[in-house]
Amino acid sequence: FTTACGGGAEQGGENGGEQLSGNVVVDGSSTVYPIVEAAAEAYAGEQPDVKVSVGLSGTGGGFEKFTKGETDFSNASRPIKDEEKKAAEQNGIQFEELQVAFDGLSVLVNKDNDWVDYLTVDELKKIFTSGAVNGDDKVKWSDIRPEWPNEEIKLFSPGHDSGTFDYFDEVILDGQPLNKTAQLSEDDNVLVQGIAGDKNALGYFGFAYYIENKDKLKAVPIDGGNGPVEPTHETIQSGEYAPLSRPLFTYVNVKALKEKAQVYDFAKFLLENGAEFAEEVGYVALPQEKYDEQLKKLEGLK
Amino acid sequence: MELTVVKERKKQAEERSEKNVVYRTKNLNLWYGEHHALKNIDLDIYENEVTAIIGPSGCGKSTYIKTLNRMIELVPSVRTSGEITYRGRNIFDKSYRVEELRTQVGMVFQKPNPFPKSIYDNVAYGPRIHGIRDKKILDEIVEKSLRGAAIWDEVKDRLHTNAYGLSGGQQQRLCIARCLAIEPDVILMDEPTSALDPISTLKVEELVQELKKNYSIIIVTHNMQQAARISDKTAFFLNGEVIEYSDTDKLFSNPDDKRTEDYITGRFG
Amino acid sequence: MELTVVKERKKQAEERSEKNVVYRTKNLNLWYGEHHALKNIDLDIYENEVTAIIGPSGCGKSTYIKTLNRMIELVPSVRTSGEITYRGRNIFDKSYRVEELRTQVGMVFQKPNPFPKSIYDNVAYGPRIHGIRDKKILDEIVEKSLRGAAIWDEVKDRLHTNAYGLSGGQQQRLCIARCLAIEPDVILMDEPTSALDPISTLKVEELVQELKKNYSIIIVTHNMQQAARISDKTAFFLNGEVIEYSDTDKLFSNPDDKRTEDYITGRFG
Amino acid sequence: MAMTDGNRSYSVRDMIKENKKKQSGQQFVEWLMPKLLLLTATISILTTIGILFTLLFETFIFFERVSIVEFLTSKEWLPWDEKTGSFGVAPLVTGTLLTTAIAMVVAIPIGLASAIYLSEYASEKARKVLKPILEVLAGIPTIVYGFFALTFVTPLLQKIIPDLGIFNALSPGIVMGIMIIPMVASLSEDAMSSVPNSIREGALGLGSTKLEVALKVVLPAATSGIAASFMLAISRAVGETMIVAVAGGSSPVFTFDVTKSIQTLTAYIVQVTTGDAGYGTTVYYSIYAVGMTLFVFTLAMNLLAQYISRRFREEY
Amino acid sequence: MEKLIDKQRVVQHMNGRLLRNNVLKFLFFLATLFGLIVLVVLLYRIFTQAIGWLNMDFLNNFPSRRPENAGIKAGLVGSLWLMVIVAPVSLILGVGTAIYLEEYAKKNRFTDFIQTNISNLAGVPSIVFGLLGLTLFVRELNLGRSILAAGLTMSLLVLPVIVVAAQEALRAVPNQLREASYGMGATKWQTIYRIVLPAAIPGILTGSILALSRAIGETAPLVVLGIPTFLAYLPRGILDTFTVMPMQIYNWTSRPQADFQHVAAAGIVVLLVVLIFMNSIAIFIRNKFQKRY
Ligand SMILES: Nc1ncnc2c1ncn2[C@@H]1O[C@H](COP(=O)(O)OP(=O)(O)OP(=O)(O)O)[C@@H](O)[C@H]1O
Ligand SMILES: Nc1ncnc2c1ncn2[C@@H]1O[C@H](COP(=O)(O)OP(=O)(O)OP(=O)(O)O)[C@@H](O)[C@H]1O
Ligand SMILES: [Mg+2]
Ligand SMILES: [Mg+2]
Ligand SMILES: O=P([O-])([O-])[O-]
Repeated sequence: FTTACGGGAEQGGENGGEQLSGNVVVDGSSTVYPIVEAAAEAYAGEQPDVKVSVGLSGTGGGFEKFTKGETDFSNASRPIKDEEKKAAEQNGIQFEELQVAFDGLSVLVNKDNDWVDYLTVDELKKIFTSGAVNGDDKVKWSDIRPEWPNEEIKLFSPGHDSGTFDYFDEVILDGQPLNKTAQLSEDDNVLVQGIAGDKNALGYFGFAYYIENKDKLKAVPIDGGNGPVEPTHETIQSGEYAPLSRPLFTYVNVKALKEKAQVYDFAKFLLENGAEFAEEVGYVALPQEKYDEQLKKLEGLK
Repeated sequence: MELTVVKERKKQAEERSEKNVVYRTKNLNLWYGEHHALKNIDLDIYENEVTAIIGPSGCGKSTYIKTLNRMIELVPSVRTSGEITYRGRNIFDKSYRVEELRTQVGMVFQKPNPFPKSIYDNVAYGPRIHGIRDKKILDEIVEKSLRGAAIWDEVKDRLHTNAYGLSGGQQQRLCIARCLAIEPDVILMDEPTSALDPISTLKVEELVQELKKNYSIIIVTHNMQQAARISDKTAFFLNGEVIEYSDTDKLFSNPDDKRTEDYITGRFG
Repeated sequence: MELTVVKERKKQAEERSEKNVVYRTKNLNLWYGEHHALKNIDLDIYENEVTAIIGPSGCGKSTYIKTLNRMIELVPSVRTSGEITYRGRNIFDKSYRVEELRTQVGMVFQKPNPFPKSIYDNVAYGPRIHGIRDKKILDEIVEKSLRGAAIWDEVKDRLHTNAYGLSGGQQQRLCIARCLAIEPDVILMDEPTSALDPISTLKVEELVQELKKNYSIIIVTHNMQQAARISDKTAFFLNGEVIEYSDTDKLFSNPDDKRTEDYITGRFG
Repeated sequence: MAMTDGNRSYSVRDMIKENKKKQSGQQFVEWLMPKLLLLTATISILTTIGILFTLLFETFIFFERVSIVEFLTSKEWLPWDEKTGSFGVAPLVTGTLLTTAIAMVVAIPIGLASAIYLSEYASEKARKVLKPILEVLAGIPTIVYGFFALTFVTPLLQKIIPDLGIFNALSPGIVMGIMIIPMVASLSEDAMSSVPNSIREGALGLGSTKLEVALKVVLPAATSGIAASFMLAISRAVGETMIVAVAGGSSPVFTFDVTKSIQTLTAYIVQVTTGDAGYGTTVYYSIYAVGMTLFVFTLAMNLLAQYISRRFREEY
Repeated sequence: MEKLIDKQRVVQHMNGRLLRNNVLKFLFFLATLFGLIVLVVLLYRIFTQAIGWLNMDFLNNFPSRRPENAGIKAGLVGSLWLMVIVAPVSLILGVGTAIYLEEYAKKNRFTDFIQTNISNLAGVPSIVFGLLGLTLFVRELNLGRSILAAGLTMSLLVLPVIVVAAQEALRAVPNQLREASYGMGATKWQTIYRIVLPAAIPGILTGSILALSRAIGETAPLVVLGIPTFLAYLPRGILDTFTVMPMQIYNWTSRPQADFQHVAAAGIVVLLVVLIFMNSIAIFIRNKFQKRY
C-alpha cells in the first residue's frame, strides 16, 4: 500500500533548499485537473524525489476517496457538500479548502448567429428553465425578444453531474428543472462541436473552451444588472462578469499537511505559483491578495 | 462398294466409341506443391460401365478420382497440366461451371462424411439445393435413395434423428444414398465399401451393377476381388502412373505388365 | 496311482487354461441411453492368440472392443452391467486405474486418427507420456514401430512433417505404429485394415501373426477372409449378442448356429 | 523381453513399468489438476458474488430512500434534484436497448458475412491477412470510436436524416456495431473453420455452390460457436460506455426514437462516478441500483439466450 | 429406373444458384471490406492528426500542461506493466476454467450454474468491475491503486471472453484425438496438456487477442479505481502506482487546447502500435498452428 504512507514523510519542514521525498496523492475534479497537473509537472523539477500523482475521478469521486483518508488533496469544482463533510467527520478527516483559480462560465452561440447582442440573467433563466415559456419546453428566439427569428433555440448544456452545471443551476436556474430539450454532454469539447454545428444553438461551458474555440463560437455578453459584460480575463478576475464566474478549489487533508513535509511543500508551491499555472492552462487567476491570504492560513495549519 | 461398307462400318464404330467415352483424360499431370502425384495419365472411361481403379496406398487413386470432378482444386497447392474432357467438354475450361460438373458427377468418399443434420435432411440436401421443394417428391426421393443404398430398413423409423447417431457403416451407406438422390450421370466412389460389412458391401456391389445400366461408375477399391467381381474395366495405378488399363477379365487373368501381375498376385507393395 | 496322474494332469491343464485367459467377459450388458447395444456377452479371450470379431454393421463389434479398454466410458450415456476381468482383475473395479489398463491394452481405431503433430512425435507420443525421454531410445522405438507397421520406407525421409500430409492408408499404418510403440500386452484393432491396400493389409496381417507370439490380439473385421486367414478364434456377433464363438476353423467350416452359417455364406445382413 | 529383434537390450514394456513405479508425481498431478481447474472455475462465481456484494449494500441504501415501485414503473429519470427528483429506470433501459439493438443490426449481419467470406471464400493467404487487420478494429480505444461517431458519423447521417440531433442513439449504435464486427467475425470464423473439411467436400461433391455449403451445411454445423459470438457481442454492446457517453448525449428520455439524444445505464454510471455528485447523496447510491439493474438485465438476457440456443440445438 | 429429378430444371435452376452465389459472395466481400474501410478512415483521421506530434520526445516525456512537451512514457510503461499481470492471470484463469468445464465437469446443475455465470459476467459492464476492484482489491486487500490491483480487476473483466473462446476452441478438437491418446494409456491431464491444448491454441489465442486488446484499451474501470492520470515517474514493481495510455488519451481529448487533440491522436497511434505488436505475436502463433482436420 504505497500511496498514503510515503517513506520520507518525517523529514523536516521549511522548504529551503532541502530535498524532500515521499508521495503526494491528488485526485478529484477534471475541471481543476489541468492546474494541479501543471503544478505537479513544475514541482517535479524542484523536488525530483517527491512522487506527485494526480487523478481525475471527478469532484464527487475525489471526495469519496478524500473523506476516507486515501488522498492528500481533493480537487473540486464546487464547495464540499454536507454529506461529504459528514463522511469526513465520521472518518476523522480534517480538511482545509483552498481556492486556486476562477472559471468564467461562458454563454455561447454559433458564429453565424448575428442577432443575439447580449442576454440578461432573467432571459437566460427563461430560456433554460423547464416550462418557463412553453409546456413542451420548445423555446423560440422570438419568444425571448420579438425581433429575433421565429426559430427554435437548440440548447446545449453540460450534464447534470458536472460542476459547471451545478454552478449554472445555482446562479441561473435557482434550483428549477432544466429545459428538457437541452442536449447534454459531460464533455465540453463535445458541446463545442454541437454549438459550432447549429446556427440556432445556445449553450454554456467553461471559459477555457471558449478561448480555444473563439473562431468557431461567439460569446454572449451577460447582463447581471449592471449592463452586458463579456467574459474576459479582466472581467472574470475582477468579479465584474457576474454572476457566472466561479471559483475552483482544492481541499487538503490537514493531518497530511502536518505530518508530511512534502504535502505541505506542494500546497505551498501550488499557492505560490497558482496564478501562473491557472492562466497557462486556460483559467483565470485569483487576485494576488487571495493567494497570499491562503498562504498565511496554510502556515498557521502547519 | 464393299470398301464403302467397310468404311461406313468403321465410321459407325468410331462414332459409337466416341459417343461412349464419358471421360477422356489426356496427358494429365498433377503436383501437390513439389510432389508429382499424377504422371502423364491417359485414360478413357466408357458409358454404362464400371471402371475400377486399383493400386497400392499412396499411388494417386484418390487424387485422380478427385480430379475428375475438380474436387482436387480445394487443395490450394495443387497444379495440373493436360486435359480431361467430360462428354466432350474440357472440364478445366474456364466456362465450365464446376457446380454443373459436380451435379452430373456424384461422389462417395473414403471416409463417411454425413452432414450434422437429420438423416432425412442429409438425403434431401441435394434435391433441395437444386430447387426441389415439394415435400411429397422429396419424401419419395429420400426413400428411394435410402433403399438404393441398402439402409432404408435400418433408418426408416428414425429419419429425423441426427446422422451422427449411426455407426460408421451406416453413415457410409447414408452418404451413398445422399449421392444417389441427385441422380447423377457418373458416380465416383473412393473405396465406398471400405467401412461396410460384407452384407452391405454385397448390396452395394449389386447396386453398382444395377446402376451401371443408367450410370457410369468409377470406383477406387483396395479389394481386388471386388474389382474383379463388379468392374468392366480396371486401371492399375502405381506411383502416380497408369501401368495398365484394360478389360477387367484380361487384366486379372492375363496382365501385360509384369508389375501388374506382381501386384495382383500380391508379390509386392 | 494312475488316477493321481490323471488328476494331476487335469489340474495342470486347468491351471494352464486359467493362466491363458487374458480377458474373461461375464454376462456383459451395455446400454447407450435406452438402446441395448450389448446383451449378455460371455467370452474368454486367450493369450497369444488372434481373436477375430465379425458380424454385420451395427451389431456392437466396436462397442464391445471399446469396452475392453474402457474407452466406451467416454460416451456419457453409457451404462454397463456384468463383469470383464483382464488377467484376473475386474476392469470395472474402482481400484483399477484405467491408464494402467490402456497401457497394457493398445488400440487401433476404425478411422485413422493421427495427432496433428509430426510423424515422429505421433509415434514417440506413447513412450514419452510413459516417461521415456532418452532421444536415442526414442529414435529407435520410432523406427522399429514404423517398420513394424510397414510404413517406415514411405516416411523415413519426412519424419518431422505433419502426419496429416499422409494418405488415408498411410495414416492408418502410422496409427498402428503409434500403438506398437508402447509394446502393449493386448492389442485391440477395430477394422485396422479397412483403409489399407492389399499389400499393406498383407503386411499388417503378417505382422499380426508375428506379434501374436508375444501379444494377444483382438481384431474386428468385416473381411471374413481376413478373419479366416489370421485368427485362431472367431466370435460372431449379431444384434449385440454373441451367436457363436469357437475356433476359427470350426466356425467357418462347421458352424453350430444356423445364423452363423447364413452370415458367413452371405445369405443375410 | 517382449521384443522380437535381438539387438536390443531393453524392452519398452519394462521401461514403462519401471517408470510407472517412479511416477507417483504423475498421479499427484492427475489428482491435483481437476481441483486446481475447479478452483479457477470457481473464481468466476466468486467474482459474481463479489459484484453482488459490492452492489447490494449500496443498492439497499438506495431503496431505503427511493421506493422500488417508483424505480421500476416511473418513466422519468430525473435524479439530480433531491426533492423533486424522480427515479424511474425505464429511460436508461430503453436507451441501452436502443443502442444495443442498432449495434446488433450492424454487427451481426456484417460480422457474420465477413466470417463467411473469410472462412468459405477467401484464400488461405487472404484470410491470414484480413483477419488480423479486422481484429485491430477491436483494439481501438472506445473513446476514439466515440469521437468518430460524433465528428464523422453523425454529420454524415445528418445529411440523410436532417432531423437527427447532434446527440442521438443512431450514430453511437452504428459505431458500436462497427467496433463489435471483429468480435462476431473472428469468433464465428473460428467456429466455421472448425467444421471438418470432409463435410464441405461432401456438399461440394453434390454440386453445391460455395454459398450453399456455407449457408446450409457449415453455418448450421457451427451454430453453437456462432451463437456464442453473438452473445458476447450483445453483452459487449450492453456494457459499452464511452461511445454512447460521447456521442449519445446524456439525456435520459423514455423514447424509441433513434434520432433523439439518450442515455444508457452504463453511461449514467460513468457520468456519476467521474462527475460531481456528492458521496452519500441519493444520486451516489443510484449508480449501484443502476448497476444492479444492468446485472439483472444481462442475467435475464443470458437465461433467455440459453433457452433459445437449447431449443435451437435440438433441431438436429 | 424412373427419374424423380428433372435434369432440365436442374440446369435451368443452376443459373439462379450461381448468380446468388456470386451476388452473395460479393456482398460478403463488401461486408469484409466495410470493416476495412472504416478502419482506414479511422486510421487516416488519427494519423493525419498525429503526424508531426509523433516523435521520440513524445515517447520519452511524461504528461505535461504544454501540449508540445506532453508525452506518453508513463502511460506506455504503465500499460505494459498492466499486461504483465493481466495476460498471465486472465489466461491461466480463463483457460483453466474452460478446461474444467469442457474436459472435467460433469453435465450437472453446478456446471450449468458456472456456465450461466460466465456468460453473465461477460455482460457486466466494465465500470461495475471497477466498483468491484475498488472495494475488493484496492480497499479490502489493501493493494492500493497499484498495478496489481488494477491488473487483477482487468483480469476479472476479460476473463469471460477468454473462457468462452477457449471453450469453443476445446470443443472443436475432434474426439478421436482424445480417444487416440487415452488408448495409449495417457492420463486425462496428459491428454489435455499434450493433445487437446495444442490443437485448441489457435482458437484460444483469437479469444485472448480480443480480450487483451480490450484490457489495454479500457478506461472506465481504472477511473473508478482512482488510477492517477498525471505521474512524473515510472513504476518499479507491481505494487507501485501507475497510469495507462487510454487514461492519458481520454484526458487529452477532453482538454480545451486544440493542440491536445493532436497529442491524443499521437497517443492513440502508440496504443495501436502496441496492440498490433501484441496481436502479431498471437497471430503468428495462431497461423502456425491452425489447420483443418
Ligand atoms: N493434400 C495433400 N498434400 C500433399 N500431398 C498429398 C495430399 N494428398 C495426398 N498427397 C500425397 O499424394 C500421394 C497420393 O495420395 P492419394 O491420397 O491420391 O493416394 P491413394 O492412392 O488414394 O492412397 P490410399 O489408398 O491410401 O487412399 C501420396 O503420396 C500422398 O501422400
Ligand atoms: N455413441 C452412441 N450413441 C448411441 N448409439 C450408438 C453410439 N455408438 C453406437 N451406437 C449404436 O450402437 C449399435 C452398435 O454400434 P457399433 O458402433 O458397436 O457397431 P459396429 O458393429 O462397430 O458397426 P460397424 O461395423 O458399422 O462399425 C449401433 O446400432 C449404433 O447405432
Ligand atoms: Mg485414397
Ligand atoms: Mg464399428
Ligand atoms: O470533474 P468535475 O467534477 O469538475 O465536473
